[in-house]
Amino acid sequence: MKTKANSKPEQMLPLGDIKVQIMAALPGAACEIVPNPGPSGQDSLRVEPASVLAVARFLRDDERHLFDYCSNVTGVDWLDQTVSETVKVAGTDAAGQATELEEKVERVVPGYLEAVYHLYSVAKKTGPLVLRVRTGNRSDDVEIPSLTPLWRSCEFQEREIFDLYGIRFSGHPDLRRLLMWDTFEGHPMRKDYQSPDETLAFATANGKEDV
Amino acid sequence: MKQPLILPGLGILKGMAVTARNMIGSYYGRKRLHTISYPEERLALPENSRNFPFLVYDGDDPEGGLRCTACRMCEKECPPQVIYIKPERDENGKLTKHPTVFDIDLNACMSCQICVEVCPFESIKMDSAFEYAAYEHFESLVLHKSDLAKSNTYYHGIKPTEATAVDANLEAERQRKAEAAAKKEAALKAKQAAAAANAAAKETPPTSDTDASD
Amino acid sequence: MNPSATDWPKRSADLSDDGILEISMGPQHPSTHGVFRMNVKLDGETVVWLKPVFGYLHRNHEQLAEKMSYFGSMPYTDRLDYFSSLSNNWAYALSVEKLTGIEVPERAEYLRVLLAELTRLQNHSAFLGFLLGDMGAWGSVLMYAFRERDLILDLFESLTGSRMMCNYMRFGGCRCDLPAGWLAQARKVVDDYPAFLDEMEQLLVGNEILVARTQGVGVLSGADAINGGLTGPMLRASGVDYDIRKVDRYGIYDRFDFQVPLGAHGDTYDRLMVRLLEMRESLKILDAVLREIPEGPILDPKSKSRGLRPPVGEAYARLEAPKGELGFYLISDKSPEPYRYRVRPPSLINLTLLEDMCLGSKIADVMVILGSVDIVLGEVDR
Amino acid sequence: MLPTETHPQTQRNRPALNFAARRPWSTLALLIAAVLVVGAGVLFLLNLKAPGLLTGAVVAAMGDPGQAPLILKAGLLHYLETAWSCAPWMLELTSIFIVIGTLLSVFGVIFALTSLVERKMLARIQNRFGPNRAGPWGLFQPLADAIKMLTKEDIVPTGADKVLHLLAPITMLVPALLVLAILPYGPGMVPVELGVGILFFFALGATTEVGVFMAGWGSNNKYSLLGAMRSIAQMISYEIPLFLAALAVVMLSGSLSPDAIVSAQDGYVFSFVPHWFVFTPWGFAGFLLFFTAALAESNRSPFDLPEGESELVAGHMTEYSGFKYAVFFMAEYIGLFAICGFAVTLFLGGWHAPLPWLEWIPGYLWFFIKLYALVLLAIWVRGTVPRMRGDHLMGFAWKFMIPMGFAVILAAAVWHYAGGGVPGWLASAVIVLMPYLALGRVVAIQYPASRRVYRFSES
Repeated sequence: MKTKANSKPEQMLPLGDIKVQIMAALPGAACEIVPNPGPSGQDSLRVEPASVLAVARFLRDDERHLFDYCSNVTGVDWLDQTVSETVKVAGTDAAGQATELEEKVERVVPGYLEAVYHLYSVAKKTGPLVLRVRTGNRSDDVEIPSLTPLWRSCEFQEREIFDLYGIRFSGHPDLRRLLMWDTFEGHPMRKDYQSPDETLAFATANGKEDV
Repeated sequence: MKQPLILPGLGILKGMAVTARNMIGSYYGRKRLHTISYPEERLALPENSRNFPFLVYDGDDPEGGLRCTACRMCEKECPPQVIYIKPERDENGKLTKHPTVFDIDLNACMSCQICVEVCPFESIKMDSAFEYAAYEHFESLVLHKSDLAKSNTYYHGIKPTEATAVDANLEAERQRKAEAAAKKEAALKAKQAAAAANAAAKETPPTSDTDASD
Repeated sequence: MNPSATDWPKRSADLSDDGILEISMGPQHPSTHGVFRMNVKLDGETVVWLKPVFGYLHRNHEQLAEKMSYFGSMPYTDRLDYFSSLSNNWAYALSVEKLTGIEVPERAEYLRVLLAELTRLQNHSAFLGFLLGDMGAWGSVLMYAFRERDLILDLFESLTGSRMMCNYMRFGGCRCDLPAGWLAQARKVVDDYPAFLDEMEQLLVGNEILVARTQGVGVLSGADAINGGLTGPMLRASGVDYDIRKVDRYGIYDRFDFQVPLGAHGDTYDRLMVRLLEMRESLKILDAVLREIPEGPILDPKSKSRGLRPPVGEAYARLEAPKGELGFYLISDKSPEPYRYRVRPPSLINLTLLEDMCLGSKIADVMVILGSVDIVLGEVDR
Repeated sequence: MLPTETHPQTQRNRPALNFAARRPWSTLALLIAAVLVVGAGVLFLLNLKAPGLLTGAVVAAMGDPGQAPLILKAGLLHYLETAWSCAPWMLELTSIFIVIGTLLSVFGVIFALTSLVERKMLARIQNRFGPNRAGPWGLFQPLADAIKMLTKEDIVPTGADKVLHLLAPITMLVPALLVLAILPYGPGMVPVELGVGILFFFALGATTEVGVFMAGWGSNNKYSLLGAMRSIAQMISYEIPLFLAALAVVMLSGSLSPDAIVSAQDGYVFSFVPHWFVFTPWGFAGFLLFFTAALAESNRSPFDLPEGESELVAGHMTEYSGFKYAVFFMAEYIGLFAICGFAVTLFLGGWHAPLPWLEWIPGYLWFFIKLYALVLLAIWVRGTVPRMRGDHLMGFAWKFMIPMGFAVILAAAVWHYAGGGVPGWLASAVIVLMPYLALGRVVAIQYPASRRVYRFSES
């Protein structure tokens, strides 16, 4: 049982350096690193929808990266979260002086839809670069540019995200529903999706009466 | 340049030689004749094969000997949610460790064997009977406790090694519990003895006060 | 340089004139590998327009997984690509292990490689049978392939309990250990397999009709294949050297020396031959594993399957399934159910370039090209 | 690895096999005994009318098996004339009906048998049993299929042209049956003495295309239309090699009548190699050409493009069910028998025995043995070879088969005028081989089939 000590394939640059190179090459691009708290260590690079096409083209064509293979495109639905945090508020304490007061404030973080691209480089055999693109909110502003013109493999996957999550991909050559029939309303994989009519499903054998 | 001799049709002849070999071979030995005429000849299922779950009962009383204690762990963990348990309550409403109703809906059960893995009391095991064809969905394909309960000897019949292993660790479990009970008892006795001893010690010096302390 | 993907498939004829015959192939069609439909426009016998239609077998597996515990989804992964259930199990276990950082004992790693390679063998044999069935060889090759595949399925049944729905891998190892005599039986199957492969090669490789029907049919260049997201034997048939067992070095694949066959022309014949050669490579790995499998525990005792609550975070793990790169992308928010559970289906993404491959070919070729992509509808529609 | 001991829990529902499947040999013996008893009974009853005549004819037939059918026919006619005093025109009519009756019953039985043998042989090629549940070894399977076909509802699609839809199977079956009339089954046993049997055969062969196209066009379905268009192109382009191969034989034997062709193949060389045309170089090439074209003509395996299952569901027969589908099925098989019968007549020496000391077996048995050998060869090819694609099929016919046909005619001429000696053999062999290799290269260039070597990645 010999472990072949052949050349370890080229390691991908750490995300930080890639971000620096992107900022250098595309001054206008707005992207930030989203750390991944889990042990898998796959941090992701969030890019604003406006500059995602330029960043993606750079990542695909630049000699140092050559991410020529987009393996996986995933839609994620983040609901509105009510975040309660303590915030310093100027107020008068019991003795009448103006002092800092700890106060709990409920703040609603608006939810958004997200498309996550996992890019690989077949030429340099380097690991996944996770690209995240977020929409404005979950209702009207759900438009993000499609990356199918750069990687044909995104075509069906983006259609599936449009079908199940409702993200509209601008620039997608053939944006139709992939799995559902065309006259279907609603986007079933959203967290707040109510399936239309429960009674359609036939009753189960033992009709769930309470214990 | 010397073109290789091309004989159109030669490849097809080689292919026909293969089919001829298979056809003649099928008359000699089962390597090239691997189908069996099912209802009459049957393949012996390997021991690990799993089809639908069944409940194991010890001894010969399907009702009393049932190992299942209606803890409803399998009902919670079953992915297609096909198990339905209604635990028994004695007269003053306290849960007894016995299910009155234990149904498995074979229409949706996919024999994935997760119920066996999560059952802490080794009470549900996978059977290898697969001939459950029936005419109605709910009358005959929803197995009730009486249809599900099968004896431990039957379990030894279809899965000998697994059954002996299960019996072994049940035995070990019983012994451990017995020792634990014995140890607890011994500890209790020791505590009582100690309590009695110091009660006696307190009693001997001040004879006047009564033993209000116990 | 990457071809700019914007030049949409080259349309050969104007679709509006009346010489065009539009027929819909499927979903109920003798050779579309399950409920798969294609709307095809024909100019005479040549294909001028082709749009696949999906969704007939959509069971929203991903939404179910979001309502079920991590452990509860494991049996459902068997139903994705029901021809290689053990690879699906391993991919899911791999991504949960990456999400939670659980270690896998040595013997379990060997068991996983052993079962994954056996799955690849029986999957490629079944592929061979179906492709020849599409070409009209009346099921002879199919029955030979199924004869060998049955021996492997019997191994799976005696180990995992079911032939195709194995539900065998757990997070951190495998469910149960090998029964007595299993290794000897496996050794016998692996030793007899080359005889079947030689028989298949004698039946197929030189056959003029097969050669005429597959060489030059459904050609794909390497660059198009990479850009189209093709993976697995489809990609390697176009000459691209990309096998995830060699790239990611997951499991213990770097301990075995096996080679990766590469095609040169990227047509259906190369896809057939690459899979045949891949089977021989798998046999090499199996031979080594059967010799070196160590004793020891198969499941890390402290790894919990039932009430698993992975830490907040996300993970994407992938492996070389028989059909291509099968990946699982999990996002966890510390609750027992995954927040987002995504399967990267190789069959669906390998179909992206189906229209590019079929344009200009005959209607009989469409069946052969679809056969060479080797799709399973359970995985396409999820 | 096939332990078949039964499993404890599956004792419950174990249906017993029916008697025929359990005891095949005894069932078969019972059947044959029943047939003999019934025949003897009928014979005895008829014999009462004119004692000694019928039994005499049967005994005479037993004596000389070679001419048995003719003796029986003559005996029957004589019996009818004496016992029932029928008028001469009645006798003429009954003799025609006797011949038609025997032909239809013999080929009917062979058709039923072949539909079973095909499924059994294909099954054995594919390592499985094949039908063995209906009767001993599945012998009643054709009966079961017939009943199924007859009881199935006969659906005619709404938009279909009713008349065409009904006529199509008939126009396919009738020519196939007619061709059976001119085949020489035995010495002196040619149902219809046509001086131009070969011409008659090719004239009728052409009508099956009309039947296929009527089916395709009549059933108003896209798939069947595509199937019909394909089959027309295929059948016409394979008619020509068929004709060229037959032409060589007609040229050599100097006559168009099958009987003369069979008698031209009489006698033995070196006392054990028969004079069959197939043992001459041009004859062997001609036979291969004829048989391949025959497969294409009857839509058999490598050329079953019109009803290519994987693409066109069932080609021109998609919209047929029930009795009409059974008629199509029968037409295809009878067509195959007819064309195989013709191959036997032209190249395999009709009813001649292959070896002199085998002459005691009656001629007509030899004819059917050779015919069935070719049918089994067709089934064997069907179990092995994938289907050809449309344009390859056409290219193969026009670019390979027809040039080879001309080469065969040339080789036959050379063989004939060289007097059949060794130089003649060598010359005709060369004339056949050279185009074979050259055309092989032409086909290879046109469809580049490279022997490919596969490299492995170095990592």
